[in-house]
Amino acid sequence: MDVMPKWAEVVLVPLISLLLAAVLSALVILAIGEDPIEAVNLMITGALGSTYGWGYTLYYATNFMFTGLAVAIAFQARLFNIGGEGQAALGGLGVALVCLYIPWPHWTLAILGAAIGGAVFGAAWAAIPAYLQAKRGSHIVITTIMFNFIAAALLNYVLVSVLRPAGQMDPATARFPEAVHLPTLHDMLAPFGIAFSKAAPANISLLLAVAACVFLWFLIWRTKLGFEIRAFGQSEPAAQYAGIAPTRIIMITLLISGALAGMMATNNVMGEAERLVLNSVEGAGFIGIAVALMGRSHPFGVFIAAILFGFLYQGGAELALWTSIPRELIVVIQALVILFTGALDNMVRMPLERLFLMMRKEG
Amino acid sequence: MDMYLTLIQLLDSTVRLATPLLLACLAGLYSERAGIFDIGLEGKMLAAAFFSAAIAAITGNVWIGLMAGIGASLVLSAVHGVASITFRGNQLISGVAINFLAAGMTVLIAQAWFKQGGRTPSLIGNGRFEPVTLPFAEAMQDVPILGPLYYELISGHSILVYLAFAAVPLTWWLLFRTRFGLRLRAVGENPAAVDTAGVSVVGLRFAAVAICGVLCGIAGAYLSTALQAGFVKDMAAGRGFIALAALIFAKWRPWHALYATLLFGLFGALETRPDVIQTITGMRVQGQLLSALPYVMTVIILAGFVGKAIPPRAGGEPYVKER
Amino acid sequence: MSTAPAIELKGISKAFGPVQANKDISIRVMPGTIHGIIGENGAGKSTLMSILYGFYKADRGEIFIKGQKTQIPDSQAAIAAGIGMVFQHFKLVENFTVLENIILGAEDGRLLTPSITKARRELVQLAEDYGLNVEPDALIQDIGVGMQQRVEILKALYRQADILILDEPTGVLTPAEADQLFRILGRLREEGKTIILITHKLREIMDTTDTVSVMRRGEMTATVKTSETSPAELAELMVGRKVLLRVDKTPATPGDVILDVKNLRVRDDKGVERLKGIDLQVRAGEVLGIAGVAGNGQSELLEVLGGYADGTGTITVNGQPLDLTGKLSDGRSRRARGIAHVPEDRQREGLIMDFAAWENVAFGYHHDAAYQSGALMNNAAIREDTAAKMERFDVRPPDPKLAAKNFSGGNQQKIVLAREIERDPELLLIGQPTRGVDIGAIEFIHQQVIALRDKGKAVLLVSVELDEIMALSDRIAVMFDGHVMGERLPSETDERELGLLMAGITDTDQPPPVEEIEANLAHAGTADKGV
Amino acid sequence: EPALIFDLGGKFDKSFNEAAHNGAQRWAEETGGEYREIELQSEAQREQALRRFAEAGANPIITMGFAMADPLSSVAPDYPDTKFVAIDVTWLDAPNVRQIGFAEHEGSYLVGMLAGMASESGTVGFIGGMDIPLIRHFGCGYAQGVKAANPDAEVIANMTGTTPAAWNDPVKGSELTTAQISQGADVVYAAAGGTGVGVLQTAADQDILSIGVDSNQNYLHPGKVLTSMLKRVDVAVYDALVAGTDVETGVFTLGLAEEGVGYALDDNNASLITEEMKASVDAARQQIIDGEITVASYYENESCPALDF
Ligand SMILES: Nc1ncnc2c1ncn2[C@@H]1O[C@H](COP(=O)(O)OP(=O)(O)OP(=O)(O)O)[C@@H](O)[C@H]1O
Ligand SMILES: Nc1ncnc2c1ncn2[C@@H]1O[C@H](COP(=O)(O)OP(=O)(O)OP(=O)(O)O)[C@@H](O)[C@H]1O
Ligand SMILES: [Mg+2]
Ligand SMILES: [Mg+2]
Repeated sequence: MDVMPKWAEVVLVPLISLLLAAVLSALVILAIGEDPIEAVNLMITGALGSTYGWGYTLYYATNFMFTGLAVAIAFQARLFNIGGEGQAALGGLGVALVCLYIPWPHWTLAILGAAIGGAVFGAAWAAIPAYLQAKRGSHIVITTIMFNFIAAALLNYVLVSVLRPAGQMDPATARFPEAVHLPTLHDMLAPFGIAFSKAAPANISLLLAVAACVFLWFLIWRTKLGFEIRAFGQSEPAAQYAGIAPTRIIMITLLISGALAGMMATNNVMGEAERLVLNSVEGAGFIGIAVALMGRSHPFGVFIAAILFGFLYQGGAELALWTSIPRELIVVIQALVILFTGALDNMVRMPLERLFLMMRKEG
Repeated sequence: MDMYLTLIQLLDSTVRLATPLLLACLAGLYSERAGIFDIGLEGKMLAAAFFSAAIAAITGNVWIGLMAGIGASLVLSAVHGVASITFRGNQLISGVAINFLAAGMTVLIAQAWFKQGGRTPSLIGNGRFEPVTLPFAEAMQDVPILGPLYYELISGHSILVYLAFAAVPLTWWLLFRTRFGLRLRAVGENPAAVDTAGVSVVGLRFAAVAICGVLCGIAGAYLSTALQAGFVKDMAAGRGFIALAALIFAKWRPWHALYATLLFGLFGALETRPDVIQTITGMRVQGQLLSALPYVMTVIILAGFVGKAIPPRAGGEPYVKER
Repeated sequence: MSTAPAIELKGISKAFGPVQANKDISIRVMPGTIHGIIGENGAGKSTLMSILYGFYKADRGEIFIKGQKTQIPDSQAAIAAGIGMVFQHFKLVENFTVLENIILGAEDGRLLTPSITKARRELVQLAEDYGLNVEPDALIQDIGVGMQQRVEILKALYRQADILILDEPTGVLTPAEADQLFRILGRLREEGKTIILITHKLREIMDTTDTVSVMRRGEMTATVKTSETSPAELAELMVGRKVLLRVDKTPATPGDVILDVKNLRVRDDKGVERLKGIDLQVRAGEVLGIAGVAGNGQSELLEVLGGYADGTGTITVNGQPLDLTGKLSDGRSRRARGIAHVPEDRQREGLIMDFAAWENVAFGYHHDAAYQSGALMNNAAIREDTAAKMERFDVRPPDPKLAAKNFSGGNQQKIVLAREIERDPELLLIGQPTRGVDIGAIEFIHQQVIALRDKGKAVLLVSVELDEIMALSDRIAVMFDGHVMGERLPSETDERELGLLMAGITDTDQPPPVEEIEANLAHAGTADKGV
Repeated sequence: EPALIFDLGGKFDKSFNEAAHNGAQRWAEETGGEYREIELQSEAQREQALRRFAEAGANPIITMGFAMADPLSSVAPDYPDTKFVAIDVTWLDAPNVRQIGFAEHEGSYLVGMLAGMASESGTVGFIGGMDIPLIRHFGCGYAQGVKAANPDAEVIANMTGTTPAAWNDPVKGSELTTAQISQGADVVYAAAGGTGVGVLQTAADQDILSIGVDSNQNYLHPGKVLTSMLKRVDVAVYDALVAGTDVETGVFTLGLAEEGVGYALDDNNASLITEEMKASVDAARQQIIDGEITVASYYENESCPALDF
């Protein structure tokens, strides 16, 4: 009994919202004395105008897909996992250990090993808050915030005092061996005769992220577990009536969530930096929250939102590179995009609905 | 070391660290008690910290600065209100957006106004809140036991600290002893009950969000004009999130909010005094472990002693009567 | 006509998006009368009353109160016009006290204490005037629904309403509570107050109203004097066809014992014992009805049997014991043992309101092999199965993809029944099967229960409706305060005897004085924490 | 056209990056030249910025911070005709990179001596930003200087935190300062970026002495800042810009001898530094240059003889 046709809901509403955000951003750019049209131009060509730009956009998007999915799956069970940041950081540790201490013969095996390592470490970091939520009723929001801080301290210790090679000032691990070097989009597309920028960091873990989106879609909408997670999220009393154990669902959901966040490390740690540095997650865990919310906790929505944020990141980097616009402008633009597409969507939807209702009555 | 004096110093530091948390926590309490979740506390504090410092720097009057800080925080509150009350948008998203908006805008404007790299000039003289010396503090200074307690711990804070502590009983009274409080709590539990009783849900929620803005404004001003003498980018440094954690910890109750934020403040104070920890435990605490300590302690306390926190029932959901 | 109508509505229309809930409705209600409104689920009754109360705004139409044209843009205006409303789903703040709920929005002055003092005084007066006893300092979440409803009525009276709207007030009340409610309504009418009563129960209409209006699909189809009509006529006006007002059933032919409960004890999460040693048996091919005032342990009985509360004692099904604690004491294991369960609260437990009908039909049975293809769920198969079930159970609209929340109460209940009964269970647990459901749907639901019994299955029915218990059961057990007070055959008992048993009085030949019965009932009421 | 890549702290961090900014500005004002710049926002942008500037023909490209070493090692070989200048990097094997390291421990040693001499209580403090080896390196040199001036002195050291927020938390900086004061410290040295603003402020408010870092911060609270440990990033950047595409590559460590590090003496702190203090510090400076004193480096030893972390 929807008022609007589905295409309007899925395409028109976000598009108009984005437009509004763009208009407001343009005003801000004008206010700081720059040319908005040129800025937009620069962002679009910089992020989407070349394979190089795409390479960075997709690299960032890969990170956001993992963390966005992590938040999204937890949301399906009505759990608010703010701990993506810490879980991804621990995932980085897992990936680093796997890459450094196992002599991988080939990257194909290494990426599997690293994905498992990252997932296990990320899941382990989610396990304690999950257990506390399920068994002791400790609020997941507080515990995951705390675990982000604890993760930062732990990684600091590990990188400064344990894994840092002697004589290196940089608090980071040694470089991973050449054998675990992941193919970039350049390497992957070359056999097909497609020239893709060599310099961009987007790599095969993009496919892993896309696979995770598809996998999660199947999990949520096509499996018994997903059915149970959604049911639990909608109504705990009903779930109990149906014989769905809350403890089990909370644990499993948050472990999957933590594992997804941890797998992000295959992209930023293994694919890009090829070593583990301090603060390798750089807020992607928090962006994941925005991505999941904007993607309405749906894997495909997350996919789109992640690309949008990848675009903003890369476009913003180009802007900072070629203009004197302060980098904080990008943060403002992100804020406006989040606000208009995520929170003020009804401002667009309500008049549209009225319009469609009128058209229906006349038609 | 003089254990008593050390204790006083520790508690003194606790009070300073707890004050911004307490103000933000009470701010969140009003909003969430009225059913509007607010993870934008951090952003509001930051915006207020900037505008109060900026205007205080320009006018040389910290009170005008405070008003400006409150005003900035109120503007962000209004955005949150319009998004989540008027347009029934997602409250979490709106909060996230506000945090980003504040983080970016403060630096952008600071750079445009002062060209000091997102900082304000240092505040001097009347541009900042000076410590208040309470009556007889000087005279009592040398009285054993009570002297240090009164002089060091109770006296000598900025006026905003006393304001924050006074806000606790005031909040309690407002929530539980006035008509406004009754309605505010009701609208967070069951807005339909308020609506059918002939009271405006929207009006109440906007009022709550506005109070939240005022308190966040004071919290931000405290950071930049009382604790510090100027604004530095990102200076809220996650305190808004810790305040949120404290709010859940306190189960949305004013006095518990005081205890929770004091506890967080104490952990923060202990972190600055590894020597005290060493004296008490007899162990030297390794640096990174020390940084993690407040958070580890919180988790342990949460898991061990605090039961399930049940949020206001209508929290986070926009009030929709027709769809 | 000399006096102006207390309420006159002219040409009220209201649409929710594409749904036309009210179409050009006009109605007049004379002062000092009780006016009934009946109609199928989703006919638009609640919507119309919500408009009158300013909760919704009409798209078109005019409202006259006592002859004056009145704008009612919000509830404030309705209250000012002297209108009070008791909603179908109560609008109370659960963790507030009774007093706080009553004064909410009608406080005197900015401070609470004086308001509360004054309200407490007035409450005593109101309670005396109308026999509306409540505990002013009890929390809403701790009192029974009957008491909650009294609070709602007091809320209206405290605001000096002289027009009172009650939307399905008896849906959740016990017969005794309902009787008491109607006594109160009678007294209010004597005071000159005007009352609008929405109900699905024709007997209530016939017993209490002066006039009655019938709604169908958003339209007002008839308004008649109660004295000039009959239940059968009303039912037909409502549903558009003849309705059987009695359940047609043959005597039972009970077989082996299917369910055997011995010394069952249950504690709730506060540690209070809610079942204090229950013994029960249900045989194949019979319906055992459990009568009782809500909150006397019936819910806990269903929960333990359904696998989502722990207990002690022994329960066997077909001679095999059931786990009462631990991993195998859950809904899934129970279903595997052939126990189906229609829970008391369909919206809270039985359905996921945001799930589509087909997902709800799989709900609880989502492990069924027929619903899988490999590691994935076979959604197409579930949808097909759902369409078939909806067809057989006459669920309207028969659209498997529609979300549960978009079905009317009666149709929601049919979805739950279709899911549970079509499993052909050994034992059906069924709680409050027709609560809030219109008479057309009640007829259908009763037929399905009897049909299952006639297939030789065991049915355990829990209902607070004595009519329903009497009509469906082959044997009746009465529960009070966690005990079974006794068992009766429907043919050898009557409502009076059952009512006494429900009040905890076993010596039904020489009942104690009325005060003692009421005290017992009040105790039973407070034991209930919301149904 | 040269280019300058600031580290994550941003060009207005009041210390390290800002010094580079000042050096570049000075060059621009004096020569009327122009340069490109970017403030990094993420790790992945390090390599990106290098390549983009290199591809656009920027030369030389100046990078700030040790974290650029790794991306430089992969980018520099791809652009052999471009000169790179890497500040705080000394260990790369790349022919077209000018690598400049600073002997921060030596500069810190000198300000440590001043602290040791200025302290009346015999207790001095050190407040670091994020706990990383570089900051320990600062603290270690400082502690050695303190002990050299006053062997009985006690050094209290605290780090602000373990996340990047530790660079921008003046409130915590204040609280740490107060804590050190209550433990008896009457001189504190802040090596903590924006957090240091809070340290210097609180020291001034509570009437003890503070020591600034990287740039000359004496002017922030005249008469209250004992001195600042200078790390002449501005000079290094300025020199590189002046040399332009002819900049000499190789590894350069700028210590006391090269005037790459030092302590600040100006009108603002003239009254705080007595002749004796100046004399003994300058003597020590000469001895270090002459190799008569060696200041132990945390980098080389992974531990500090004068301070536990
Ligand atoms: N808040 C609402 N939003 C959208 N549609 C609604 C809403 N409330 C009711 N409707 C629609 O209006 C119609 C009339 O509903 P209403 O609640 O008035 O029925 P009713 O006669 O009270 O039914 P019942 O006997 O089940 O209580 C329904 O078909 C329903 O789809
Ligand atoms: N918010 C809503 N949106 C859409 N439909 C609604 C909404 N609220 C109610 N309805 C529909 O209105 C009709 C009547 O609603 P109502 O809440 O009165 O349920 P009901 O049929 O009376 O069930 P019950 O008596 O058991 O509560 C149903 O079709 C219901 O699905
Ligand atoms: Mg209704
Ligand atoms: Mg109904």
